[in-house]
Amino acid sequence: QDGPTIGVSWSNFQEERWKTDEAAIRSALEEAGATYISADAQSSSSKQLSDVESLISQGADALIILAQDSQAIIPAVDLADNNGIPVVGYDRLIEDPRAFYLTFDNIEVGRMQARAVLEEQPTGNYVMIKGSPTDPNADFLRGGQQEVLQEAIDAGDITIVGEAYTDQWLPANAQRNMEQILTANDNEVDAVVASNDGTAGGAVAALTAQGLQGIPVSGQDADTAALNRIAQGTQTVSVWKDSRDLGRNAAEIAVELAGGASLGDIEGAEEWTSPAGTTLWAEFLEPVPVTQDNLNVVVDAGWITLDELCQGVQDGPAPCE
Amino acid sequence: MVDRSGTPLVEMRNISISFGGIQAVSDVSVDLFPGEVVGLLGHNGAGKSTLIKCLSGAYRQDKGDIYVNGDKVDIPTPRHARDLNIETIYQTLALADNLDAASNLFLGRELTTPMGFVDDAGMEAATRKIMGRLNPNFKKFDAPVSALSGGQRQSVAIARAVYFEAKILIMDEPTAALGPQETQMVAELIQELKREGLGIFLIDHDVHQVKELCDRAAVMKNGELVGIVNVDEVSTDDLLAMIIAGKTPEHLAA
Amino acid sequence: MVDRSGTPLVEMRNISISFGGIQAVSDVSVDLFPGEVVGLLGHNGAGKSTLIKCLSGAYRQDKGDIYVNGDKVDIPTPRHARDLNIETIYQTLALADNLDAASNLFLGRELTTPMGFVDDAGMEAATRKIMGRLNPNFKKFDAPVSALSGGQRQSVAIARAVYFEAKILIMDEPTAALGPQETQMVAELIQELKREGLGIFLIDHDVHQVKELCDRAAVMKNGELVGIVNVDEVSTDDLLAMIIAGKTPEHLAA
Amino acid sequence: MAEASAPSAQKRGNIFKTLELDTRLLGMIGAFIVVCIVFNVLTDGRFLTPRNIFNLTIQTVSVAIMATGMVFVIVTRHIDLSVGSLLATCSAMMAITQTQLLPNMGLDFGHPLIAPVAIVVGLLTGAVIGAFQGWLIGYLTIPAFIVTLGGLLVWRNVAWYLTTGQTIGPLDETYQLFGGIGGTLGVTGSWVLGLIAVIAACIGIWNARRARIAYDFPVKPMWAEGVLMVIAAVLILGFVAVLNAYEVPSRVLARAFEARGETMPEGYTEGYGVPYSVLLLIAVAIVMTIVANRTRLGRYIFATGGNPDAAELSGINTRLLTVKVFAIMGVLCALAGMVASARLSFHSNDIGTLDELRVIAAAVIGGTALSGGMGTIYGAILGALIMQSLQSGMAMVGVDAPFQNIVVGAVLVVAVLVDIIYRKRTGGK
Amino acid sequence: MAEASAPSAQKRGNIFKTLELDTRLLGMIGAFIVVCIVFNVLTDGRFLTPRNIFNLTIQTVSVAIMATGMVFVIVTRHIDLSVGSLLATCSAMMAITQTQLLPNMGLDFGHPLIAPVAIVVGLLTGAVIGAFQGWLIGYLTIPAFIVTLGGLLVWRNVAWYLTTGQTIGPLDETYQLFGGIGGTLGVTGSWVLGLIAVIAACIGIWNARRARIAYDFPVKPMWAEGVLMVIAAVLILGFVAVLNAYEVPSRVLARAFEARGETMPEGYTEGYGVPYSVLLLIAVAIVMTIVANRTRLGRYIFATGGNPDAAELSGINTRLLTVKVFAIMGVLCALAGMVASARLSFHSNDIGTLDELRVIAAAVIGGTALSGGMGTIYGAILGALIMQSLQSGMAMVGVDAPFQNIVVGAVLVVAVLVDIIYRKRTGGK
Ligand SMILES: Nc1ncnc2c1ncn2[C@@H]1O[C@H](COP(=O)(O)OP(=O)(O)OP(=O)(O)O)[C@@H](O)[C@H]1O
Ligand SMILES: Nc1ncnc2c1ncn2[C@@H]1O[C@H](COP(=O)(O)OP(=O)(O)OP(=O)(O)O)[C@@H](O)[C@H]1O
Ligand SMILES: O[C@@H]1[C@@H](O)[C@H](O)OC[C@H]1O
Ligand SMILES: [Mg+2]
Ligand SMILES: [Mg+2]
Repeated sequence: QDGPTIGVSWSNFQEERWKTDEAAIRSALEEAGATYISADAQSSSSKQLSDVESLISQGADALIILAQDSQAIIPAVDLADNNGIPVVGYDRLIEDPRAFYLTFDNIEVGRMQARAVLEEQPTGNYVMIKGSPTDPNADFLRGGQQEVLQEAIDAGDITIVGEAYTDQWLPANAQRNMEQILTANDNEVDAVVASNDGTAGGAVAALTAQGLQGIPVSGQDADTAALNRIAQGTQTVSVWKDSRDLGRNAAEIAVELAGGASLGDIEGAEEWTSPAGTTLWAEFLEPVPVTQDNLNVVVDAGWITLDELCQGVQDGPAPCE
Repeated sequence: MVDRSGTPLVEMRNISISFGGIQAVSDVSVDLFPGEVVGLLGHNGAGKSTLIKCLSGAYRQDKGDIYVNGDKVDIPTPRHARDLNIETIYQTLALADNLDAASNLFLGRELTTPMGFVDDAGMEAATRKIMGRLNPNFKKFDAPVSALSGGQRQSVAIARAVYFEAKILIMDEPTAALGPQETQMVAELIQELKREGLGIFLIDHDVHQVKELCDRAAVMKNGELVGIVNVDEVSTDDLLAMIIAGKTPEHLAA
Repeated sequence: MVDRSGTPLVEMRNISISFGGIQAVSDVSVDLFPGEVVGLLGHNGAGKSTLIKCLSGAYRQDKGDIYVNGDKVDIPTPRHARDLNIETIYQTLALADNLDAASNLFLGRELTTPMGFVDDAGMEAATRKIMGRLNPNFKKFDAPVSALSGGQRQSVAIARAVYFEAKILIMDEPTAALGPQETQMVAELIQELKREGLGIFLIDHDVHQVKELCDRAAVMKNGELVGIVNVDEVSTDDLLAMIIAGKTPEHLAA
Repeated sequence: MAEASAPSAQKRGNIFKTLELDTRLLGMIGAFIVVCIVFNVLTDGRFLTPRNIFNLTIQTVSVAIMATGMVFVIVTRHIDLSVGSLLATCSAMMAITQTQLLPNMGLDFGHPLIAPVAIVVGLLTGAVIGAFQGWLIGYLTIPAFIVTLGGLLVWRNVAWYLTTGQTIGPLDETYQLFGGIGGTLGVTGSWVLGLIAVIAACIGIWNARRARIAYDFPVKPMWAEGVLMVIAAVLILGFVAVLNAYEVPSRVLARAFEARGETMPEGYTEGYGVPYSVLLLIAVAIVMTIVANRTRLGRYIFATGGNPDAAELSGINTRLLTVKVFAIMGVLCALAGMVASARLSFHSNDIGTLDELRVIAAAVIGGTALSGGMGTIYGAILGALIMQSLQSGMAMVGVDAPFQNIVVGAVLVVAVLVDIIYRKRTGGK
Repeated sequence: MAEASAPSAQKRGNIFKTLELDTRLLGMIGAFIVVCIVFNVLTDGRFLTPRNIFNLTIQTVSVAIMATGMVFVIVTRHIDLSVGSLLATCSAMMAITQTQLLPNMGLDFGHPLIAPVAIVVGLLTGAVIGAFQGWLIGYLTIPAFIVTLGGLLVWRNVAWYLTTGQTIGPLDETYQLFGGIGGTLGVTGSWVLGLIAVIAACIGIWNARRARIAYDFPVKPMWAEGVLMVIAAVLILGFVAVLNAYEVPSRVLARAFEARGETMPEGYTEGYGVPYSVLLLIAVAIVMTIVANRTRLGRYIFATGGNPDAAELSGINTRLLTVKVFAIMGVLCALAGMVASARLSFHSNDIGTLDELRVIAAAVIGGTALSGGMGTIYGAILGALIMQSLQSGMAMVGVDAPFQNIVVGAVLVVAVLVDIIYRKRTGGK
């Protein structure tokens, strides 16, 4: 093959969503005649640096990096730069102007989660199920959620009665935390803002045990199981970051950059300044909150089959009726 | 007198075994007849234990063959030795320190209740009986053997080997740690087993005891066989001379 | 004859120790003078090893006191015993199986080069010398002691205790696993150490040997002291009677 | 039996001695009670409510089931780092069997055969993988640490491939009964069960006495046996009473009535009783304890752990034994996977992550010595319960996750220290 | 010395025997070479390029440094699960010392004292925490597994609190020199170092011979000693040559010239040479090997591992020894943390995560027996290298990410199996 070789460094492939991203990147690269190579850092920023070194040793012409850590990845960017290889920061921020930043806006994701829950349940006791304490996205999300809820909190409409990080984003940990919060509050809980679909699943399992299923619960990633829960009415919202868009865009940008384009040449690129003050070229994709009102979106987009979506749903919302 | 006209119970022929190039046993042949006690003598490190471990399945000889009742046999593991009715008291005793005396005595051959569970009470009862014969002072039936004195441990190891119906018994310094009374009881036991027609290999450093208990004595030095003699035809000094000098006086060869 | 007029080298007074409620040693008193060998006799499990372990720092008595050279001492660990020049040959030998003979012999007291590194060559040379005196057939200097025969291991343990300038030597069945020649050499060694003025506690089941080597013999039964006798004044049968029956014939009490 | 850490269980207090209770057990129960009381104070009495005790027991089940198997593994001087991953593979097999394979073969969703078939598939998977690892360890003599470290990497990703990385669910309704709160015996059922257990315990104590008398062995005084029986009865019935006292939330009841087209009578209440998952754990505990103490297999496991050479020389096939031990571990991983995924009501990719540490820790806290030869099943279960109480208690107190971990780590060490000191006090030298 | 797994190293081939090379070492090197060759074929020769070899060595350093300490820990029959977390705490201490504490105390960024002070703080932290854990284990007799499992939870989160969960950096420039590619000896320096090493090796071999002759012990024939010296020289110089062959990218050189206001001559090249981090590892390896083989401390470590009771009865203070061993482990964690964070040029929260498994695996692959008493420093380093080669190699072959892990797991097991089979073939019974 004479097209460029694109190296992708994943942070932790075990999380459900990345396999869709991978498929999208792969197929876009194939279209462009490029070769796909990859490595999985298994949640370790040190391993990720080694991974990038070996991707470069293998002759990658451009890199797509899903950074485990937004700063500890900088030596990898140095290395790429020294060898004249462009870098696309994928989904998570890389705090370095030499990397192109392509993402969904995570703070916005947090806002969308809180907004959807607040709309359903404008008053009462809230529980915040946060992400992994070691993932910077967890705090971005939490920040966005707080922005939306602040006003209602200040007004005394809602009270946060429980808040917990979820080690490793594990659903089982979220379930246990939710159970303990319910016990501590004698079930006086009216809404749950969970930071992704896995933790939402754990929270819903704990709620169901108390007959509380049906109170508003948020999530993100549009996991199959979560969309099914939305159809069933046990989850309110899953913020859908269509990773196929993200993947395709990343692949296209990487190929362009490998061909010698400069960061600013990329279509849709804008200059953006990170909270830490780094100015870099970025492109933001719009996340879509999926609720019972717009479940059609995911089916129409071919993200999920109607069967999967409506499994076990009786007289649910469109398109499951 | 032992009848040595039939097929021997055990015949070890030209056994050699080495560890890392160093010859521990070289070209040793020895046989054993039913109702006979053959003593194995030799200095420390002469190769006695190594030799009999080939018979007990703990080691495998590099060269040489073993015949039991005239049939050539292969003894790759201790289990195979048991199947051939060969029982061994190892010099290191080979006890599971965390288990009690009864569990050790029946290890690998537990008594079971009709429902297939191990019958601890039954085994303890049997253990009390046999230990009474070997060591009347023994009372620690519910302690792990790690809490026993050296001699008590040795008694357990002896009991284990003699309780089951062995045809061939290997005893590697069985009385080394025993008190005088306990030693005497083991000596009587050996006599009794001999009468029952067992063949016994007895490794012992005490030439008096060997003269008293054994029919023949095989002496080893530095891994080689010095000679095999009828104990009736030699004095203890002859035996000592063989062990230390490593030569069989000509008039003695059996 | 041993001079017993001065302060004894060691005095153990009214020592008691129990394990889980079972009395292993109860109220035993025994003393030892310079240049004297005191034999400890008794059936298996009588409490001999447990008693001397209080002196060697391996156990701590529940009751009773120990005096060394007339001073009351506390021996909480084996290190304290070493500091009092007490050396012990344990029945279990207490060797680090993964190390070679020289490393075991010098364990805790390694020779070092001027730069502070352990002097392996020097220790091996010293080991060769002393083992030559104890066990002329011993040649395995670069194998871990796990590869040694039972008697070879025992030789290493003996060498370790006698190499350093002990004042008090405890030997728990030192010749149990030794061949006749090796046993003889240890016997000679004991005589020599005695002449040098050491005090020796010797645990041994062989009453002949005790009569030959010891000045006095203390007999224990079921944790209690039966009596202490001058060996010159008793026959081996007297000793056996004490061990088995547990009573000192009246005319014998020392 | 001697294996129950007898060497250190000496010189006990007088009553304990007469009752012949294991000081090790008492020490651990003591440490556990301290933990509970502290949390109860910190949570204003919420920790020791029936509801939280109920939660605790079901949260413990999955790890506790595996911990019983880990006891055997560690007693034979091995280790198993692959349990979390193996759990994931078994869970994935069960999930795809029930949501994809069987429906594709024509069994509709909700068909009563789905759950049992799926479970059998899972158990087989666990047994085969476990046995395979045991074979590598026993016959090819590769250290267990290496084999199961390899397994940790391999099986987690095999699970990933089985599900192509997707969360699978919702799982079959019957299957979900094993998840905990969704499937309980109910009040009456639980009382019946409790009574049966009390009777069985009394018969057990009595039979043991009779056997000793038959052989003329010394026995405890009658009153001591009586006290033991009463203690057993109080513990069993107390436990049932607590689980029964946890009432089904009225919302749940109301919905149930609604679904049946009835209306709920005023003031109607219902208790949960013993969850099936806890029942499963109890069954596993009993079977494993019997295996440990009353079968040859168990005897050989402890003998091999005490002195592998002696076991081999005694004619025990220690290689095959290793295969069996790891096969048992595999089966228990499958059971644990069933409980874990039924509890979540779906199979997620990362299920069981880090469970290897929890399971080994439970066994070690429970007194299993890493040097082999010593350990008890009940100890491992208590260990799992202590670990879980720490974690749940912290979650309830509502401290930060990072701080929680610090406290859990510290309390873990202190709890074991308390146990050690207690045993030194009461035990021998 | 006997500790080098002598019991199994028997009956060797003739040449090996005369050369007195350790079959264990040869087996592992064999397994390593097989891994390298296979990957080289699979990657079309990219695996064995100077560049990748350079990468491999610097990737290995951090884990290898800790693995040398883990050998001591495991040899004394303990385990340390806290190394990854301890690394994180030490790294956090060093990071905040250099970016916050010292600058606040008036030392400007870039001040030459910053790096040394920060490193000393880190080493102290490691030593103190390690010693504390050792005290809990040695004096309070809490099992090492429990103490260090607690440590795993505690220190990771202490690190989190020290940095309030933030990534800290960029770190001091001098400090970063220890990171790998950023700090190398250069071509000339490396050759000089290589020559010194060769001379030292020859003198060492010669002195050992002289000592044996002095005591009239048997010695190898002269030709064998000569062959050994040649082998040593070839290995050392070959390694230097490979690292020198990896050239600095021309962009980097051009920039450097530019910065100095010069222009780069046409065709100018420069090699990297030996990185400081690798130098550090070599120094650690030498010191630890000397400690293991030539000091009392090392002797006592192996004696205690071989038979703790015997060691105690021989008058060794095994409790204090435990404290020392864990303190050494702590210091090595700090060194490893220094290398790891310097390499990232930041301290990140997740630094060292799961390193405990890697480090223990490296030691075990390197022949350290979990049952104690046996292990070698060079083995552990080779083990770390094999692990790293597997991971990097798999990443290079370019298969699916989950599949990579499956292969790494499987190859790990196979590599150890190859080693075992090789040793059985050449070794004794
Ligand atoms: N596993 C082994 N590895 C290496 N060498 C061994 C091993 N077992 C025994 N040897 C060596 O083989 C020789 C014979 O040992 P063996 O145990 O057979 O002697 P023995 O005659 O029984 O001596 P003892 O009377 O002391 O018990 C000794 O030199 C011993 O060091
Ligand atoms: N660590 C221990 N724990 C429990 N009981 C012990 C322990 N050590 C010894 N005993 C018991 O104490 C008693 C005395 O044992 P000891 O070893 O002192 O006997 P001994 O006289 O040396 O016997 P032998 O001649 O067999 O060596 C025995 O009944 C033994 O079972
Ligand atoms: O999409 C989420 C991602 O943004 C976060 O970083 O990790 C968990 C995922 O669910
Ligand atoms: Mg022998
Ligand atoms: Mg004794």
